[in-house]
Amino acid sequence: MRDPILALDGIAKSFGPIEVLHGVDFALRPGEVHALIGENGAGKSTTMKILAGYLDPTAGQVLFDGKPIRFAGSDQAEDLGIIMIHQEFNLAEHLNVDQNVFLGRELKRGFLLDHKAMRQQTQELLTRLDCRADPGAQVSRISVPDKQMVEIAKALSRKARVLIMDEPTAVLTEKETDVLFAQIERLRAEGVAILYTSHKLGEVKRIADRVTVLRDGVMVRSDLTADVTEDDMATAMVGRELSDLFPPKVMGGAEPILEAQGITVPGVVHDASLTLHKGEVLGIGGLVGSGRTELAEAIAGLRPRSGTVRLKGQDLPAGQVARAMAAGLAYLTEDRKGAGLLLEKTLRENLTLPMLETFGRPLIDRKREEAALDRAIADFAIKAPERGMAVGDLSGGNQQKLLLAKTLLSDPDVIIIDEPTRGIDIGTKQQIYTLIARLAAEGRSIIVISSEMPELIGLASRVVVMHAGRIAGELAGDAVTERGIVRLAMGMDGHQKDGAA
Amino acid sequence: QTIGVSIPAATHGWAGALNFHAEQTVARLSEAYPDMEFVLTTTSDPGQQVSDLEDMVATRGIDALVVLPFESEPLTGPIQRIAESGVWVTVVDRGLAQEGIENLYVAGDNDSFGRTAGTYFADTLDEGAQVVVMRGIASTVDNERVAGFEAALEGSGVEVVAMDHGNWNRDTAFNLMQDWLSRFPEIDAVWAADDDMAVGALAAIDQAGRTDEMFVVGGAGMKEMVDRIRNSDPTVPVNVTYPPSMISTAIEMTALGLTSGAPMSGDFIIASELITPENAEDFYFEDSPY
Amino acid sequence: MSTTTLQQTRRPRLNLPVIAPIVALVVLIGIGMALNPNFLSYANITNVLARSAFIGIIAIGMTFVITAGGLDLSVGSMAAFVAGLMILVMNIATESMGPGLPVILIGVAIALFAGLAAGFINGILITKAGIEAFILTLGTMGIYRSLVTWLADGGTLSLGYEMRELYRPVYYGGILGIAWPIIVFAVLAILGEITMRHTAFGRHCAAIGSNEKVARYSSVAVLRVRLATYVLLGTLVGIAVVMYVPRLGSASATTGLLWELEAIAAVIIGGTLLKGGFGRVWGTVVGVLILSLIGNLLNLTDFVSPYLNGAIQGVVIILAVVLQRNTGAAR
Amino acid sequence: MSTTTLQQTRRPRLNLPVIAPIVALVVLIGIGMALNPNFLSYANITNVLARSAFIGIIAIGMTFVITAGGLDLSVGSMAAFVAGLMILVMNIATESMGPGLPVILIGVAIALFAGLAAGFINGILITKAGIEAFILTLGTMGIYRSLVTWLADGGTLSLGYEMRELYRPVYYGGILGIAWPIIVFAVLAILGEITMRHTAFGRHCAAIGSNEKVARYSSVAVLRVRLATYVLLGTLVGIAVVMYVPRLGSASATTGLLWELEAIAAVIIGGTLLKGGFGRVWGTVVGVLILSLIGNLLNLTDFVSPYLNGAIQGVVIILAVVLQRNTGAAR
Ligand SMILES: Nc1ncnc2c1ncn2[C@@H]1O[C@H](COP(=O)(O)OP(=O)(O)OP(=O)(O)O)[C@@H](O)[C@H]1O
Ligand SMILES: Nc1ncnc2c1ncn2[C@@H]1O[C@H](COP(=O)(O)OP(=O)(O)OP(=O)(O)O)[C@@H](O)[C@H]1O
Ligand SMILES: [Mg+2]
Ligand SMILES: [Mg+2]
Repeated sequence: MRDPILALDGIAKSFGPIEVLHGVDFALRPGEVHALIGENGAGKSTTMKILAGYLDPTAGQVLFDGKPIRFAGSDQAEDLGIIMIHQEFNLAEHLNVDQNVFLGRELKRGFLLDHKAMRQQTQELLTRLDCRADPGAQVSRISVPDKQMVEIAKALSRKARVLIMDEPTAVLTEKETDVLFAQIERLRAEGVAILYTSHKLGEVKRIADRVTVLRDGVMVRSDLTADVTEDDMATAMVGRELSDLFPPKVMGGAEPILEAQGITVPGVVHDASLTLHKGEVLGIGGLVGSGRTELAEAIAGLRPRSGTVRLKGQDLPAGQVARAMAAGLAYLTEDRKGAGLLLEKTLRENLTLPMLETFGRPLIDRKREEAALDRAIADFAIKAPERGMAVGDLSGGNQQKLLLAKTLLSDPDVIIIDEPTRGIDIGTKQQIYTLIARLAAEGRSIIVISSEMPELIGLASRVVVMHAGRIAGELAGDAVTERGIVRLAMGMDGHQKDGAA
Repeated sequence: QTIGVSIPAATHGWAGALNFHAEQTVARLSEAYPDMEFVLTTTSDPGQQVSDLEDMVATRGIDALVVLPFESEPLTGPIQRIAESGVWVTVVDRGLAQEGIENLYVAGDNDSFGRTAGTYFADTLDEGAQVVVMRGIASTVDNERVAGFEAALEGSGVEVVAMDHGNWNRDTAFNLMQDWLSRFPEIDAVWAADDDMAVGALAAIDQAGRTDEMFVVGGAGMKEMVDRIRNSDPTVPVNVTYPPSMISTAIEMTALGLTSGAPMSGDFIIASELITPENAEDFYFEDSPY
Repeated sequence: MSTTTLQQTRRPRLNLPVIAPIVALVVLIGIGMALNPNFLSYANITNVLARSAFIGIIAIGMTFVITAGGLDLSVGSMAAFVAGLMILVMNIATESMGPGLPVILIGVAIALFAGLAAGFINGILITKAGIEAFILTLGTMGIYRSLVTWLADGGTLSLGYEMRELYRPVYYGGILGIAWPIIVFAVLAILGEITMRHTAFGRHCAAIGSNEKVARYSSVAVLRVRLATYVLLGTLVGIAVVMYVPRLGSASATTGLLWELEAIAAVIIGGTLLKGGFGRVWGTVVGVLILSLIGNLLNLTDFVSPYLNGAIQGVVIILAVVLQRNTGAAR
Repeated sequence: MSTTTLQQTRRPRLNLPVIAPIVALVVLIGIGMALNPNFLSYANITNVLARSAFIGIIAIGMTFVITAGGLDLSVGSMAAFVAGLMILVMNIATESMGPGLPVILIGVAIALFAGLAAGFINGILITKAGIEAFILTLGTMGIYRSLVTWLADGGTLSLGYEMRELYRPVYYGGILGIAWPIIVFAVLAILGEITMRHTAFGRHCAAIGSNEKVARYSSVAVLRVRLATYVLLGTLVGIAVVMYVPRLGSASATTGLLWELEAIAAVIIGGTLLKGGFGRVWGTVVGVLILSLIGNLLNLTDFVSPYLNGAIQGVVIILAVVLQRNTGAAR
């Protein structure tokens, strides 16, 4: 075994009075893929940021090539070849894709920027990642998974000796994950040390050489991946045995509650229709960019659209979110940071934002808000070191839980959840699945949009698959299989609507 | 034939009156001389005034220019060039930095404006009397007036205890006066170098209930002030003229010079007069907005 | 689960940013006391507070506009225009119905309505036509300033003598020795603070200023709330004018000059973020008082040269903010 | 795969925002031609372009500051102060060494250095002391304005007669019939556009304005770049002064009044985002020309009342922006 290139020795880290890492020892070796797993808020991102020079440890040492080092900042770490992909998007929205990829390390010809070279190299990187985003497109206009691929491209464009990736696959589908893993394999062969986190334990098992489990800021165990099973990992993370991930499916009634007819969003969704029944969990599958999010947002009144949406027999006007919400329709966005949460605001302010009117008029009843937050924290196992902290300082998974709590606060009859468990640890995932099943059992109707195939299969009794902005087909009951979904998503089964077009 | 008129924008009462008179005169003369065109521009800084003059020459082809320079120094060069191109130039109020550029000069006398007020203070007040002075917007005009005022006080034993800029603005003057009233237990007189400021000062004195203690002398002969003098208000005993209507005189004489060819050149200096209860009637103009 | 960690910090530690602008204020008051014994006199304090009221009332509205990510440069000229209009209408009304309380009521109604309408125009053009607030209000600033100059024919619009006497007490009078402008300012400040902190409207302003998209996705009526901030500001300008006109009974082209800058400065000194997302009305009040006090202090003392007043003012404004930063970052 | 939907929006349609401000400009020029045949005369065009140069040069720097998420309200008074200082020093130099080219060179050096230093002071206080740019530059605006008033003793600082004659050609002269200010403005505009679009500095400004944290994480020297924008702006103010002083040969308390607003307005009319993240220098140039033309057009004709000039100006500014929005949103 080669000597570690980057290591932590007795690292502790506190934010204000709260210590989140308590004496972490850890080592990364060249040519090894090391997975760091743990519950939401366990301290994975914090550990990684210390490794990459973004944060200073409160105590302990960072060792680079065996020698203690104190990074003056992330630039110094980057100069040494330590590159990190952040869990949260780290792109300047106003700039183009290629401008972001080369930000801070622009290619120049003499004094001036070499636009052509940068665009070309960006294109090459994206092609290598099988990403179709246009290098000249403004980042604010590309989709969430594309942004993630751009981030990966940005990291790959740097000459890395150590590559640290914080949940790179959370927003990717399996196909893109495969592309990413191929790149990881290549880097491993080149002798790059790779650190990687994911809540998808299957992936960890597949790609990692070594897996380290972090729980509540302490390393609980570190093994060769070959020696442990997924179940072992889950148990070590959560600290208890996990039963079946998915609860038994709930069968919906036959009474339609939400009917969308001929929804068209120019350029992205074409003539899509679907029906949701009372008490049903309906899945929407499809590849990245197939228009699932746009369809959901159009239904929820967040985008201009043509076509009709009927909720409980009542027409919902286009472009009026408040009306849709008042009628009992709630939408959980996939873009947590851009559209979901106010990152500088506290948990309480975020939680009650959509429903403020119900917390007292004209004055807001602070006590009721606090009570609602208490409930949300309990129901969704939100782990916040400080109650009054800014949401942006929560761990990624806990932000997702808060967003879920916020969306469900209005007690909606119909819930559209776009990527429900993005970045959520396996223990909480199970809780959320149980919650979804419970909501359905209570007679609520749920649409789940997910890029995680097992999630669709495990939760939904019926799955609608989109391809290139159209509904490619529908699967129900036993026909809901991975193969079936993939075939439709790839546009291989020319179904009714696709064939007609 | 075209006459260009360039004056400062109505940023305080006196300039407002100037605008009023200029506009009235232009309207009147446009009727009297049907073939004569007028271009009236107002400016808020010297740079813009130069731009306006450039535009008049380049696009309106003016034959005569009536100009009240915002500041003397910066306008001297540009006006000189216009004069050299053969355009008749009438300068109003603020003389240019160089002699002999203009054909006609119509002006008030800032030194006399301050001196007249100062002389009144020196004559009326006892030795050791305490006076506060409100200056206008920092400018050459203001400097000349204050210099005249101070020169007149020289040797009289009247003491100027505070002096600050009221910017020819009622509100600023009001605040300033309020604070001076808090600061000085005794004030015998106020010189507000402009009637707008006098209005503010009087309101503050009135509020403090110290009307009997002091008098206020403003300047430029605002209607309300003249009215109070007319009625022998002890708080407003006198005023000093600085007629904004001088712009009318200037425009009229220029127009006359252009049409009749009569020799209209020369200097017309309108010295400041002291308005007293005795002569106040002569300075009260019912229709004037000022 | 992790409830143990939650409880321990429920109450924030002694909140430094909360006291910071107050510290700046206290320092200024201390300087004032040292400079002049009359500084703390009843008359001086009343003067300073009463004259702060106009800018103060406007700045309260500006706090909401800025918190919601907007800006309004037109308030100064808007105030001048509303004042001019109010005086004009009151003079006309006096002619036809004689001086009396009804004329004042008409005037007040006109001022409030004109302010509201002006705010509405700004707001609707910003929200519906989507014009950048800075540019739009720069434009309306020029327009209102022009209109009042035109209304006044370049001069001054003055309230008739009898009406002025009748209306005077609204600025100079008061109850229990407290002048009306101070009372109105205080009441509006308290209402403003409550609105900002304890109502859905205030919360929505902060949400919009923080991230408009998140607000929209959370079914906040973004355009409506934003429009409301401008209407509120316009109405407050109207109220400020109602308190202003009785002071000197006149309005001219110079009325309200640079009030917009002073109001915005007060808001920011008070700790509201210029980029929006966080605002506090009480901070704005402190900011207004700081600005007023600087002027007062300068008038109460002799400096080297009156030309340098502006420089001292500038330095103190900067120091006030620095002090705030160092006592504890603004928020 | 799903390439069909993708391709159709890959190439943006004919880039409307690019031509939008130009459309506004063309409309204004059309109006000018209709109003007065002399509008397109060589003299008038030279006049308009040359006088745009001061604000224009400053606005180029302001584009960088705003793009990087900053603001500078002090440029107008800074220009006045630098001009005053320059004249003062030149007068002193003339006394000791007689009029001549060396005096001009000294003056130019002083202006550039003073501008650079003033920009540096603004920049360092904003970046290092972390004072909100709006407040800091509001403070320095007051300070510089005071200082120039004080230097001029309330009046005007004027260049000695001989020096003025010697220095005049820098504004009024030119080569090939093109006036120097126009040449300097054009060269700086082109350099500015290149810097913004084709250098790492310009790119970094946009990145900082878009998301400071991202820029920092991408190892952009955020503080250094931001400081550099203010220094650049200050230096450009110095250059503007070098072109300005020969025009009037003097500086006073009113020099450069409201230039800051005009410069900021030009930048925003040009399509730069006030909140930062995107800027374009050529747009700023168009914005400056639009503003200059409005003033020129008003002088070309007689309007109802000079009092209403400001109103017309306001309306046109708003219309220019609306036109831009409607021809294709200024992104
Ligand atoms: N800047 C900060 N200020 C205060 N607390 C913070 C800050 N950053 C992180 N924390 C806290 O530190 C703890 C660890 O967070 P971290 O982001 O490392 O978790 P994680 O293991 O990456 O979780 P996830 O799987 O949800 O991403 C969390 O409780 C988080 O709220
Ligand atoms: N504002 C926008 N402007 C232009 N194109 C957009 C915009 N928003 C989304 N798109 C494009 O529309 C297509 C559909 O995106 P959408 O987000 O609906 O995909 P999806 O099926 O939900 O997949 P995922 O959620 O995994 O990204 C994508 O190609 C995306 O790049
Ligand atoms: Mg994390
Ligand atoms: Mg999606």
